[in-house]
Amino acid sequence: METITQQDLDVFRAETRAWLEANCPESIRQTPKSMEDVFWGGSNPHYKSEDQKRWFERMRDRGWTTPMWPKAYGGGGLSKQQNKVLLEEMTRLNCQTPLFSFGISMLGPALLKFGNEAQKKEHLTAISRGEVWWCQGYSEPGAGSDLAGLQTRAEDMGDHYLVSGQKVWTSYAENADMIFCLVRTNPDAKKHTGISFLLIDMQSEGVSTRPIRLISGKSVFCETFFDNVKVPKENLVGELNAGWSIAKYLLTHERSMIGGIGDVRKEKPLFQMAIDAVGLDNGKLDDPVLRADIARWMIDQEGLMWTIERTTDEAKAGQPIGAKSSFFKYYYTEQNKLKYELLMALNGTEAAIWGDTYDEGKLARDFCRTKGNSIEGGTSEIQLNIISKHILGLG
Amino acid sequence: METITQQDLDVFRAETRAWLEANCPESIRQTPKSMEDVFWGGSNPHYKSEDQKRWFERMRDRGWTTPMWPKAYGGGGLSKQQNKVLLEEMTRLNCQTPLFSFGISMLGPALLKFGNEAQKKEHLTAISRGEVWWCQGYSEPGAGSDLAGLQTRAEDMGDHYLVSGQKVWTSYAENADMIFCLVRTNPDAKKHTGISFLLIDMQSEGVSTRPIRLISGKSVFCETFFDNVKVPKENLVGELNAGWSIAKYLLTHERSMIGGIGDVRKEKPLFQMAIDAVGLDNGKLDDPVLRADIARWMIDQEGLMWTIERTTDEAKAGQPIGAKSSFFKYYYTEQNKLKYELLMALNGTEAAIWGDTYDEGKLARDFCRTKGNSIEGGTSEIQLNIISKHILGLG
Amino acid sequence: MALIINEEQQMLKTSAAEFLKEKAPVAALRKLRDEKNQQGYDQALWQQMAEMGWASLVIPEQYGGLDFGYVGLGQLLEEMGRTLTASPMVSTGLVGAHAILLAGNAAQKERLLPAIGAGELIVTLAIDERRQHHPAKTTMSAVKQGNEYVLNGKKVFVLDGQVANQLIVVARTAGKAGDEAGLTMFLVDAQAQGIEIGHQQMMDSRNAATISFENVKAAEVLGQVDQGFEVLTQVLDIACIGISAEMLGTMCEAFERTVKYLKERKQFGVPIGSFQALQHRAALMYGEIEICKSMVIKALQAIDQNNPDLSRMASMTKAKIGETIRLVTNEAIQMFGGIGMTDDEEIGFFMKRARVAQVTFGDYNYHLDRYARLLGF
Amino acid sequence: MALIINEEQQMLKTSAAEFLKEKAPVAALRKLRDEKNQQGYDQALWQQMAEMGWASLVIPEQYGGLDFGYVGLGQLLEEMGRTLTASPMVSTGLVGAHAILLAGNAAQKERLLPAIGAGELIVTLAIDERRQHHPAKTTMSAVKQGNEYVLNGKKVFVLDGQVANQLIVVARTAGKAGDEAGLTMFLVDAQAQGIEIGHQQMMDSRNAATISFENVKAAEVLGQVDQGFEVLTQVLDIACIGISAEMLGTMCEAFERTVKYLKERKQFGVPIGSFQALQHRAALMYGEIEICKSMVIKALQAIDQNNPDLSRMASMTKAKIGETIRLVTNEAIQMFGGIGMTDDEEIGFFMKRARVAQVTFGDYNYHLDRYARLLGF
Repeated sequence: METITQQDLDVFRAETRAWLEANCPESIRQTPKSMEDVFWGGSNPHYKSEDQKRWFERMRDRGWTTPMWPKAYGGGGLSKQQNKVLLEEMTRLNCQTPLFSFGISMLGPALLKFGNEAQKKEHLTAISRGEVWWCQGYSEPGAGSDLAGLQTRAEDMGDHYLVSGQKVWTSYAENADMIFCLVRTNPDAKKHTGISFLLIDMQSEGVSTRPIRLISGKSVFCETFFDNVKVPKENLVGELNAGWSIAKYLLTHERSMIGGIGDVRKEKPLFQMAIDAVGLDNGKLDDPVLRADIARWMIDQEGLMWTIERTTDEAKAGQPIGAKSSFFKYYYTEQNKLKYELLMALNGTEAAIWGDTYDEGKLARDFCRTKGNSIEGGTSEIQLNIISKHILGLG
Repeated sequence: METITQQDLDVFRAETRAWLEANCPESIRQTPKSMEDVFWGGSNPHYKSEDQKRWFERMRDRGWTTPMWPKAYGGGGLSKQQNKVLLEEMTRLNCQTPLFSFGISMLGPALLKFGNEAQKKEHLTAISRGEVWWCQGYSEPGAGSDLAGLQTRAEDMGDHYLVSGQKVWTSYAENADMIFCLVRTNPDAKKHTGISFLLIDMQSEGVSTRPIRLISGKSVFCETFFDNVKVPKENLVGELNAGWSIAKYLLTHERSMIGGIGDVRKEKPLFQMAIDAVGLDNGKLDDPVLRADIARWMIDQEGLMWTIERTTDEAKAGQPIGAKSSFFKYYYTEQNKLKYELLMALNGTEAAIWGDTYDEGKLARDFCRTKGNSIEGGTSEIQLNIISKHILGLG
Repeated sequence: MALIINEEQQMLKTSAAEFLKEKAPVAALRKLRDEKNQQGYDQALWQQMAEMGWASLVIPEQYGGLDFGYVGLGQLLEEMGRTLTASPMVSTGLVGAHAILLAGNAAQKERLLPAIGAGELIVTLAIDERRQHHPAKTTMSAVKQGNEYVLNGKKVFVLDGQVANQLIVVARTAGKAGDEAGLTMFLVDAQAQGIEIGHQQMMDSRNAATISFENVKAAEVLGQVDQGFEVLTQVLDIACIGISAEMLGTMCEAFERTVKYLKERKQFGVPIGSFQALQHRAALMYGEIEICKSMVIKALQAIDQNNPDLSRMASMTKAKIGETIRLVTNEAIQMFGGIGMTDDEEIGFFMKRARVAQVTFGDYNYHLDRYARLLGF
Repeated sequence: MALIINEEQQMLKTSAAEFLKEKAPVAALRKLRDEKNQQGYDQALWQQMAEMGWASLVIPEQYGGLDFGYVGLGQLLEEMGRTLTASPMVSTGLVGAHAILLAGNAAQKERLLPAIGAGELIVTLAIDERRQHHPAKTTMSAVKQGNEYVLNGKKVFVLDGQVANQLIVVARTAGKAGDEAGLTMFLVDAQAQGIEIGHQQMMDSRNAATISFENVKAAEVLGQVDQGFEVLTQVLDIACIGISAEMLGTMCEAFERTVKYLKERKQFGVPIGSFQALQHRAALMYGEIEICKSMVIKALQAIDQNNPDLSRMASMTKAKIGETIRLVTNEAIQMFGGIGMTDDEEIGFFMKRARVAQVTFGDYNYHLDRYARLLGF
């Protein structure tokens, strides 16, 4: 890779800034309210607005839906430094991400590392261009934390694989065109060594989905069933029976995303919400127990943010992060659950209202939803196991 | 056993009451301040007062140092009901226990169940008469929670056993005449099956002791060392290699004692101590966080006492107690530790004073001592294991 | 008094458990919810319960009741807690009936108690005015006009308020918010002019109402004018203990289902209940539940015995039960894992019921504070 | 500013660690204790530390100091926390020096700071008057008489008070207990007429004194009369952060020793660190300690940067560190088991030091309250 001078970067920044200012529609310059408001792509694309469509197409045409991917695969071919500049300039204008997809965040990195040339050409390009909506098929009802205990089988039928089994927690499977899956290709091998990474067309005969209703209400999660589904052999990514290493690569990727991102929405600090709900008495929150609980939470939360900052600085200085992402995943999700416990307490009987729609009972439903934070993406117990084993060396 | 009529019992009560009133000296009618103030017996008896001596001798002569033991072994031969009457009448006058010893509370029950006639005759009688001070040799430095992992060996030398090894936490070993020990008699058997229960004279050649200083300061605990100590064969209790069942019997006995007794000293309720230390502000404790902590503690404490009461009532009604004593041991000791955490917080910098003597730094030292509550007599972890396995059936 | 239930109470408990398991399991609550039943409970079932005497269990015989005592009622509530049975048992059988029993005059008792016992009348207490329960802070005004009072204000979280026939409204006839004196209870017809009832489905799939009062004429005082606080306190103490019994049943059932799941669910080739970290957490819950059981029976006995310490016992029980049910239902979801997050699995219903029960008649912090206040610190 | 230490700071940290490990390990503290050393620390060692510049690390160069910054000082304190080194570093190097630096006039600084830096002068703050730290509640009276003030009252928990040369006494020249205004700092010779010093050995084997003042004449004001509170707050904020750094070292060392023990100690044929319940508890501690590390470096940087939010950061840091060191040292004893209860094993020293440090300059509840107060809730 050629080195880029600071001067080049400055030029790039100026050009990018000018282009964004000219091409990013006004209505796109704000944080989306929810994941429903972002553009997901797919064969049956759904735009929230003309501006959203326009913005997506303009960015797509520059390869900036996937700025760092090679141009040959529809990417922008930017260097790390250029990408940083692009992100900074987008943040400056508060531009929305033009295309959000698991293809970009999860399958793409896997294909770039493990895919063959044909797969890269076909799938990465389609992902960059937002033409295919991908979903993920890892979890299974019987497996849970023991991901490698999966039972969905893919049998080698000579010219194709025959897949049967069930996946669960396949987000947006109802909308998806394709699914990337872990399947068992050697039932006799030890459990980690008989797994392969397979791409499956959701339109194939024998694939069906069922939405999952959560304790918080409707969700994006589905169950996905495979009943003797034929899958072309070229849809195998990486070596046969070597899918576990791809899965591990992606899981680490996912965990650091979950742990690191923090809450994107800007909201009032918790103590301010508490004052609004409970009021002050002589300058102090009119519930001394909640006051202490909230102070405790805020101290821990700020401490967590500083720890993310410190770890980032340490990483920059060359200290390995190691399994610390497990700690962030653990602490962030436990804090989020606790925050909702406190919000429930602050809002008393009002917080117990459920109503008919999600918005009517938003707090209660959000609260219920947070209970899944310490389960999805690796349970809290799994994170503690990892910390204990890989950081503390206990085992 | 012959049945006793209510009328008989009433007569017994009247006689007992009269006798106690006539024979229990005034100075003995109060709760002893500490374990230092009670009479422990032994070959070199130490009486706190003439009254204490008189009281002990009178009770001993009636066999009432061990009221329920057979008269043939120096006991009082009382039935369960009569013993209850005696205890009630002693409580009525607040009479002190005339003789306190591990011989009575621990070795005695073991000998009554597992000892042969000669052993009963010799040792029970001496215990009843307060002539021998017994200590207990179970724990070893290498064993800890894994009691059965003990290494002290007793080798069969034909006419005697030769004992070598080390015991730890042998309370009052410095004062003791005899020790009852668990020793390994078959090093090749599985660990629970090669253990025997042996009685050893502390005056034997090769026995030495070293007092243990705790983090709280001086203690009654010792280490006891055995260096090729000859022990007569008749000092084996029960079958060779069957000592573990005796140990288990005694451990259950001990655990229910520790869990059940509660704090014998009458002291102010915690909230009153808190008021004394911190003061009230507008009728509420002048530290709202401590106020909540103390309320929480008191609620749990009263709940614990009620649970002991309920369990006793259930036992009377024929419901088995099972492993519940593990719960009491766990909860009681954790509560006691927490109480001292709260007392430390209440007393701030004053609580950090250590001084030169135990009394000067009593709170700080008592606090340190409570940390051992969840370790001695089976750690909290062991109790949770037992609850989980034997009550919940997890394993 | 021994802390165990007697044979009669055990019989009631056993038969109630069987009846509820068959007629009102969690599936029945799910059905009510999915059908968007606005009544919030099964009227025919409530009728059956009334016929079995459940609604009149502690009502004296002279008013057609069974006079069975509170320890007995507690067993019933505990079993209803196990099955999450929705019914007016709390709103009417526990609270409404008690307010009338303790504060009503002979005529009121004769008129209302038999009808409640027969399952024909729903009488509920309208007390809370904001998110936090705090009776002394009541502001709803009742102004005397001739022989009547005129009520103005708003009540929230009125249990079964959407179907109640009679409301027991706590209003201020004197004093200011925060004063214990000056509160009066009124018996008001739910259909009265000026009353507007807003129905709300709660998290636990039961129902409550927001009720606004605009110049509502109330002629019937329950108890003494300005002196309502003391009897209200008794009613609420009994209510707290009763709902604690229900919550005990809910937490026991949730815990037992969790332990069962720990034994069945396999991960890494072994039951997850063989993992020591989960074992210890389960053992800790076991202990807390044991404490709760003792508190509930002790508190129920205290009602039967007219224990002067009832308020303190009610508050400590409600506080402890509230924290423990929070722990147990949270841990239940976590230990069930992904399955526990789905609506298909019933365990989530227990957490949701727990959350509503926790804030009913005062939450943890309220009762912790009240407990300390009653002891004078 | 990146949340990492630079090379210079790392060098200081490393060399300090080596020095302390050799010269002042836990065994040295045990020796001081067993010899009933009334000074409370090793004078020769303190002299050596001073020669290395430790006592003057943050003192400006014009007063003979190194002006090395607070992040650097924090590294030193952290290492001293690891070895539990007893020295006047906190009483004099951290608090005494700062009070003079921030409040003193040029003459006072020139007179005192070089002497402190040289290890020749012990200057300690006499502030607490009762069990709980609360500067605004100071009642000790200072009444003006001519050019002097007359001090009457009692101070407790004066660190190294038994050997101090100079006392910085906080007294009330106006207002009443609870007022922030009206406090003044005085520089008083420890030998002055009317002063009685009672030596006390503390739980951590360090020393503090109870000092009573009876008509003690004080001529030298440090800072402004009646206006002492503001600068005192700065001094105490720095003190809290400094002692937090020391506590961080103590908790890290205690934790590392515990993890080591978990790996070595065998029960039931396996290392106890293979038991999942202990693993999870260790993992939780690891996380809390990570949070503490971030807070300490952030707070140290905040001093160097004159961050206006310093008070809030000081309080949150002292609060969090206090709770975490409690957790870590309690768990350490429990995980060491019986061995941990013996005085022969060093781990107990860490718990004892933790307890004293926790209450120094305000305990958890004080700082939690102050944190909320500073945010306005």
